[in-house]
Amino acid sequence: MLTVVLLIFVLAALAPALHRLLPALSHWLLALPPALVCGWFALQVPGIGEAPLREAWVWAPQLGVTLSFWLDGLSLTFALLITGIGAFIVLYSGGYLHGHVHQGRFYLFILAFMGSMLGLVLADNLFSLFVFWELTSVTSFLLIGFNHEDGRARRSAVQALVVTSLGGLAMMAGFVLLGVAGGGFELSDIRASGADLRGHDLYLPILLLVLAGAFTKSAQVPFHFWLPNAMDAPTPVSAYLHSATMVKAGVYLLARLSPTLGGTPEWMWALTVAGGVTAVTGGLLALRATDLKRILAYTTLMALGTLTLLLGMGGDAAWQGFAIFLVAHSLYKGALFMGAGAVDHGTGTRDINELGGLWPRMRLTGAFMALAALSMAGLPPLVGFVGKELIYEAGLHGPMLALLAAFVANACMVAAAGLVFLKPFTGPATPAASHAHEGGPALWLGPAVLSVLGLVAGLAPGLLGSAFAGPTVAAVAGRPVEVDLHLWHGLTPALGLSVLTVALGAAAYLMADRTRAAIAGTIRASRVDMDAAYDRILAGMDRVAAAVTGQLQGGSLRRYQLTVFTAIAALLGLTLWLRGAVALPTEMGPLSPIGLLLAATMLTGAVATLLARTRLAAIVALSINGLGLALTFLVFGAPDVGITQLMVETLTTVVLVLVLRRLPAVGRLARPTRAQRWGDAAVAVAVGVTVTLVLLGALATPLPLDLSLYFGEHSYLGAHGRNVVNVILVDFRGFDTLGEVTVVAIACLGVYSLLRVVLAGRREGEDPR
Amino acid sequence: MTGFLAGCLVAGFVLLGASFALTAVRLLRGPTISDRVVALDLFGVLAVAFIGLFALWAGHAVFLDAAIALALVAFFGTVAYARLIERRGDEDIPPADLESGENADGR
Amino acid sequence: MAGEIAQALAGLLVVGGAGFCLVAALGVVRLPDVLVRMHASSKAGTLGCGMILLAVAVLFQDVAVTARAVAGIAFLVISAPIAAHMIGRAAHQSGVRLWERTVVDEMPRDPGP
Amino acid sequence: MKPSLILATGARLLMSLMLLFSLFILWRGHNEPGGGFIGGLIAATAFALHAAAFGAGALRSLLRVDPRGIIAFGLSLAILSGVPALLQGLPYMTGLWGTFGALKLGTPVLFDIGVYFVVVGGVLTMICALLEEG
Amino acid sequence: MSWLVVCPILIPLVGAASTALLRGSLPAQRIVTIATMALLTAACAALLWRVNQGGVVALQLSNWEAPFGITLAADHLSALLALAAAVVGLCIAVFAPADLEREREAGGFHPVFNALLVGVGGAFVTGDLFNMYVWFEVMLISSFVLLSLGGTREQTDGALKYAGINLVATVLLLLAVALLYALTGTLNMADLSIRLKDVENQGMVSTVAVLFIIAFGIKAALFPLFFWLPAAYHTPATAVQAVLAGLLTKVGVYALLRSFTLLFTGDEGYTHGVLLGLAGFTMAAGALGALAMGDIRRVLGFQVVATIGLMVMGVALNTPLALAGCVFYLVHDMLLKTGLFLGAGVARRLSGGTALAGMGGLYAATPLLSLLMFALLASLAGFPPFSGFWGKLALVRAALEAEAWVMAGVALAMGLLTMWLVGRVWGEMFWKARPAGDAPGLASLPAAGRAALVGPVALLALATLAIGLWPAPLMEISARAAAELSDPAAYIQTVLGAREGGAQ
Amino acid sequence: MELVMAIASGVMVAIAVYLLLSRHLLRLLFGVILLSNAANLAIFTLGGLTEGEPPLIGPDAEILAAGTANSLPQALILTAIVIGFGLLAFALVLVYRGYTVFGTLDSDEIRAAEPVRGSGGEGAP
Amino acid sequence: MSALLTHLLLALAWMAVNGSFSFTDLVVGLVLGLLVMSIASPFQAERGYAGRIWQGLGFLLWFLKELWVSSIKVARDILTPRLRARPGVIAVPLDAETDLEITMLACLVTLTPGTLSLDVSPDRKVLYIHAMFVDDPDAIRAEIKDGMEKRLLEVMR
Ligand code: NA
Ligand code: NA
Repeated sequence: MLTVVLLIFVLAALAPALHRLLPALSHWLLALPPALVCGWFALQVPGIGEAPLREAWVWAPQLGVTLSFWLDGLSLTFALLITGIGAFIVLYSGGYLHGHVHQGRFYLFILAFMGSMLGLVLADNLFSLFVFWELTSVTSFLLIGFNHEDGRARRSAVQALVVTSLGGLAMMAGFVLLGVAGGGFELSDIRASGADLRGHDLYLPILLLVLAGAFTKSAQVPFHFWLPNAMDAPTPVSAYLHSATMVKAGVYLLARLSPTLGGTPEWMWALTVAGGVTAVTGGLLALRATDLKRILAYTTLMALGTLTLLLGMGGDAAWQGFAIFLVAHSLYKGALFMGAGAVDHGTGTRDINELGGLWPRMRLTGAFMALAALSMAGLPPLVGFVGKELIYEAGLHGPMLALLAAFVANACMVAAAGLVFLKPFTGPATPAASHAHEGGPALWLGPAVLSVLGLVAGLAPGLLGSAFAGPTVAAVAGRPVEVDLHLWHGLTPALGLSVLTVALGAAAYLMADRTRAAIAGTIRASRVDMDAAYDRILAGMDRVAAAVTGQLQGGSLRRYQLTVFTAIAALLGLTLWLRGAVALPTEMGPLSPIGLLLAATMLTGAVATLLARTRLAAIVALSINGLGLALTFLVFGAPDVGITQLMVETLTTVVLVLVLRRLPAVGRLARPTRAQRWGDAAVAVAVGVTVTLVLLGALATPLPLDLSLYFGEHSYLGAHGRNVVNVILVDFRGFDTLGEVTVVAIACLGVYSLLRVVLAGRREGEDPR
Repeated sequence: MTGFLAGCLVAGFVLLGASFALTAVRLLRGPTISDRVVALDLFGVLAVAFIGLFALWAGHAVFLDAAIALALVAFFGTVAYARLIERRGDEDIPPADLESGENADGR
Repeated sequence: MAGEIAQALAGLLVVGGAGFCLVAALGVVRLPDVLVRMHASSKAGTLGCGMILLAVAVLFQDVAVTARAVAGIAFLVISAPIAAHMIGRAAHQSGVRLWERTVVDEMPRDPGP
Repeated sequence: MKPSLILATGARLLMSLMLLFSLFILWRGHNEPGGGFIGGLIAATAFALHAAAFGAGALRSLLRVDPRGIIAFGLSLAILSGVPALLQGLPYMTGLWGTFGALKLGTPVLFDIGVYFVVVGGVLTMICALLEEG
Repeated sequence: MSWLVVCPILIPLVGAASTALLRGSLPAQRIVTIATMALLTAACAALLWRVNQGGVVALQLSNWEAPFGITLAADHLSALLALAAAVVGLCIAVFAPADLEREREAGGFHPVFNALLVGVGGAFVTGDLFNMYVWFEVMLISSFVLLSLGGTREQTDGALKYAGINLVATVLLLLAVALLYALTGTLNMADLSIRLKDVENQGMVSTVAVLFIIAFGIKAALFPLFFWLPAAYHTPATAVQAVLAGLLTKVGVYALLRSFTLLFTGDEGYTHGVLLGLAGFTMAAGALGALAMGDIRRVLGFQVVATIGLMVMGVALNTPLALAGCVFYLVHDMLLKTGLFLGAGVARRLSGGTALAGMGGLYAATPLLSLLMFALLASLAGFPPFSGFWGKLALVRAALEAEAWVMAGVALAMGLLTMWLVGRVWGEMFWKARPAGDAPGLASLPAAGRAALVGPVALLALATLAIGLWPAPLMEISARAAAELSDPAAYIQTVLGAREGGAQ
Repeated sequence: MELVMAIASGVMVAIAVYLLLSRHLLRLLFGVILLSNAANLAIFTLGGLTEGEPPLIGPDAEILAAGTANSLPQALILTAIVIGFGLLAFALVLVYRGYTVFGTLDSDEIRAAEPVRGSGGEGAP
Repeated sequence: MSALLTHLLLALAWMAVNGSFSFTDLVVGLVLGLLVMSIASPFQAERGYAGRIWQGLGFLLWFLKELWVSSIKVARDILTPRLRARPGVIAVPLDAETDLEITMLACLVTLTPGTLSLDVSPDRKVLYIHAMFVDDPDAIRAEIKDGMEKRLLEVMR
């Protein structure tokens, strides 16, 4: 399976070059490998019920990440949809994007997307799954923003990225916890510990985090808004994204984790409520829209909601419904999207109000769209009908509200089916339809195969049931389930519901404009607009960012210093206090009169610097401080340090003076307020006090002198020098000095360079203001 | 060390201490840069004397090197200051910039 | 080590030197303008400091020490007048106000730089 | 900068003394207070005094080499002083000593001389740049 | 082979001295710098190999036994980071001549750049705390000079703020080192590790630890001490931005990593708690700051801050996984930030500016740069299959396993903000049409420098991809580094017990 | 004596911090100088104060006599002083450069790198 | 003073500060002296010096006497409450010609209490001094010209 996934990725990497070499044939060539892969997966179908396949490679063992794949009924179903529909999509995009400048890049992205999706559904390791999960986010970002100069497309791309990343990151946390609680990161292992997990303290957090990932990816309310916006992508992308990939990832994950996390009240309520609400919302929104692609997008919401709802309800019927509806939806949605794209391609519009009477001009497309629309409406003998019957069957055994939601949603589907097929193709021809034309085989081949497959599956549901549904349901249920599917179940309550559904849907379609107005009015009245909320949240985030950053990083050095010193005083002070570190030295050297004199000298200099009214007065005062310090060093037995301090102190003064020579007296600075000055003083005193306390605390600890004793013993005998300090500097710790002279060298070179810049500025007559 | 010498050294320290204090007064009062530089120059010379005195007190001639070094650099510092005054004039005569900055209060 | 006489001599030199230093400091504080103050600092200070260095030479009675003390004194004696000249000239040129009892000023002041 | 005859004469005289003193300080540093850094500072002060008296241009022509070259030379010397030890299989900067007549010389002394030159070159680079500029 | 451990310092030091000697000839300086960095890379790789084979390597400089002399010591962490720094150095050495104005380059770039790597290498391999201070200062002065080399208004302002805060940090670090000496009487870190446990007043040890948090925190750009970074990092020439962003703060993180695993382990609940809190605020402040900026260089500057928070979180959590994640992320971040700043610099040349509002059109104009920058940006956001993902995963996992729920949340939120940011930046720089008309492609760059400008970006983008696809080797080294940090006995024993072997 | 010196360096730190909080770049530099001095004094004090006995091995001795000053902190301070000097000299010239570019020494008026605009820098797109 | 003398003096000075007078030190001193001179090139003018030593010593004694007398005068003015000083800046025409002569004179004037050399005119013809007790400027001019300058030039020439 690794080979298969890698094959797709390698194909993606080669795609641009291939397209450049053979622009006319590239889509055929590029569609072939996915088709072959699909064939390979198809070959696995027979045995999959008995023996799932597993492969594993070492990836990042330190993190518990293996590149492991697991092929069972569930993943096989998804893999077939992904590669099968994917192959048609690639083919289709060759026709749809023919001649586009970035066609080569498009193949790269869409194939990478395919590979990611395939990896996602095959992955057995939680983190491998997550890697592919995130890859689908990244590649879909590139696909949604494909029309990159269109601001709306960019916004939609970022929106999809942000929303799915939000969930993705939560899910990552959930996976970590899942692995921790479940004792491993292989899904196949975790499944075994499902019972323990459901009783684990972390169960609820894990569930919520994982659901966050699944719900955002699968666009469950309230995260649904990104999905319709993603319609800004080229149609092949929409078709793929909505039918087989991206959005199904969340559903896949829920199904995958159903045996592990499912079956609890929390699971049931979370999924049924989210699924039901999403299904109904999607259905209603679909009826509001007039853009062909948007209508389809909202029906996707409905489908995703329904799938979630089914997983939430659980039970054999629901799972069967899940398995069938999943396939049904993929087939009809892929066909409808590609068909809608062909309509768009042929007429130049997607607005159903501008479309009508296309049938004579686009019979091929119309026929396939009709089949797909019938499936979407849940009418026999198409597979959509089989799926819907199962949904109702499950709903009748589940909560009443769930059934109601499914009913409303399905009715909406009926109406939506009318909107996407009847409205454009029947009735009088509109101006837009007048010059409509059929595209090439690349454009209709996909819809043809998918819609016909939907018909075949509907006519022979048993085939579908034994081949896919059985193993799929088994994977979702975590145990073998007998699946026996029929198109006709007799006169069941579900059939009754279906009739009602069609009736209600037909009514809604016939009163489409009034329905639309009613729904729009309700939505306006409810004031719920998640898309606008997204904008508000992001704008709010931007404002918060600007405000926080403006406060922190306002550009005033003074403020920065104030913050830093406040932090120093606070952190040090608190630590001294909280950790009981304050200690006063008990034994100390005798007071020396000379030392007192020198301390007084230093403090005089320091205070005078503070009070100095002119800069030269300040420099002179600093000199006193420095001189006092030098004399202190000398007096307390450090002649080398003392001399150095003397020289450096003077040299500093000289450099200062040489610079000041060039610096005219600067005009008045704005005067700090009294409050500022008191604030500064408070911070300064706080820092001074804490530093003093720290010093006293250190002085209270006896200082071991073994290092200095060693130096004293070895200085002459081992290093041939009597001046211990110098020997430390050039021998014992000569490496310090090497670094020190490097500092001096670089500093002096830097001064030179900088002054040359100044000089150059002067020559060019640089104006300081 | 005889008591006399010790006494003389103590007296020397006291006198020098007083000298430091007096010089510091001029140093801080100015009023002109030249005054400050004169005072600083004297401060340096006093420090040389102090080091000499301390060398006697400690009985270590090594401090003498420090005294010489100080004399050398103090001289150089004074020359630099003089060059500054030559170029910029005696800046302290007009009220200069630091005063208006932060601490002019009450002065 | 050092003889009593040397110690006594050194002691006297120390007290005398420190005394001169005090005089210099007093002068710098008391005298009325910068040029007059420089009289005190450049002479009394040098003298006082020189005496103390001499005391070091006397007390330690060691060729190396004596040589360094003498070198120090020599340096002071050469550098002090030069320093005084540099400051005095700069001060005069920069237009410091002279004491009101100044009798005469025969030195021209250059126009500022 | 106004030339001063008195300073110029004094500087010439004092510079010799100061350079001598700086070498002395460098030389004695291993046994008494001093060493490459202090010695270098004194030498630099001596040259800087020359520059203060005669101008930076005069100092440049006196030195004949760019002070930045002195820095590089000093740094190289300091680095190289640790290399002989490497050649003998000892850790970098291990002191190696030899006696030449009455002179006892070792690589740490060489290192100190390197420090001396870095300081001389560095301070002079800075002072020259400051004096020349504008 | 223990002499290898001095190479991260000595090789660039020789480079600095030689380029200073060759100041008359710019071509010669360029060759020397590139050769130095290549040699440095090779030596560091050899050192890492050696450490991987035989464990910690220690060298007693000047042949004085520890703790009396200065000991250099390299474990996996040191060798790995030194290698990463060398690679960054090599990239910059290639990039800089094509990027810098000739005058600026001749004005001392080469010696100073080499010296910067001396400081970085020194900080990584020294086993002596005061010696580390010295190398930090070598780094600081070099970065000062590099920052202000151009002398423009922006650069001068940035450099002033950089200096204003970092000069304080220098003194704090010095004081902190001295306080440790006062408490224990030693400077050798291994020795300190032992002696600090015996200090009676453990409260003082904690206090000094907090002082180190502040001092290293300023260097690493921790909240609320990071202001110098967003104020300065965007101002200098691209090559300089990149090397500073790639190396400087990371050395601060290294120092925290070393000191809070080797030295300050006695009061973990408190000291690491403080560190953890600061890390959280750092992530938040950095991520928000990046959002608030409208200039790609400033965005990246704040992103440097944000990722510092993430790494320091790893230090503070102090579990083997957290440390491994931190080490992994450090290496990733060194390469990535260098690549990002370099890439942004190339984009700037094509776009004629760095304000996001004025950029655009690069996606159409230059597929190659788009591809490279996409990889780098995606890695920044932590998307697979790039190296950033694995570091983030390890750190978040560590936080969750340590039950640091809030921190994990902050880290994830920061990740989300970064993803948003990356999406936005990508849209502005690459997707959007350039307001001022079509952007020129890479062909518009001078032919002589084109490869030198794009090559390093490509190398670093490939590196982040390669590590992302094949994380195990780096993760393994990181894990070994973390193991050594968690149990420093071998390090201590090699440093202190090398008295017999060290001379050989 | 150590107590006095510790307090003295604490006072110097406080004054230095006050100066560092100034908007006047020269005062800021003065603060840096004073802060370095304070730190060096603190380190010296932490090493213990011994009056008048430098760590020099006498001409007739082979090892250092007992009771001499602690040598290691001296070497450290010496290094620190020199490093501080290098940094300071460069910072000073940088301030000068700041003046030639901006014509002011008021750090609040030097806002080229972080221009004042609204509350959040230049604002995101 | 000759270059050779300078050289020897420098070598001697080396030995003196070094505190030992072995042959090695002489060699080292000569080498270092040569180094110093090659960079610093002090006075090159060839002048004789035999016999001048006594004259120089005499001058020194005279100078010390002057120093003492005027020191007392200045010290008294500082230490007593009332300031008697009547300062002034006086131009003194110069006979001294060489750099060394002028510099030595200026230094001696400064070292003598009561007078202070401020500057030499650009044409080197006038020495401006500041004096503390100026009752009669011409008297001070004469005092310096006939006393200090005359005696100094006798020694120097
Ligand atoms: Na202590
Ligand atoms: Na050192």
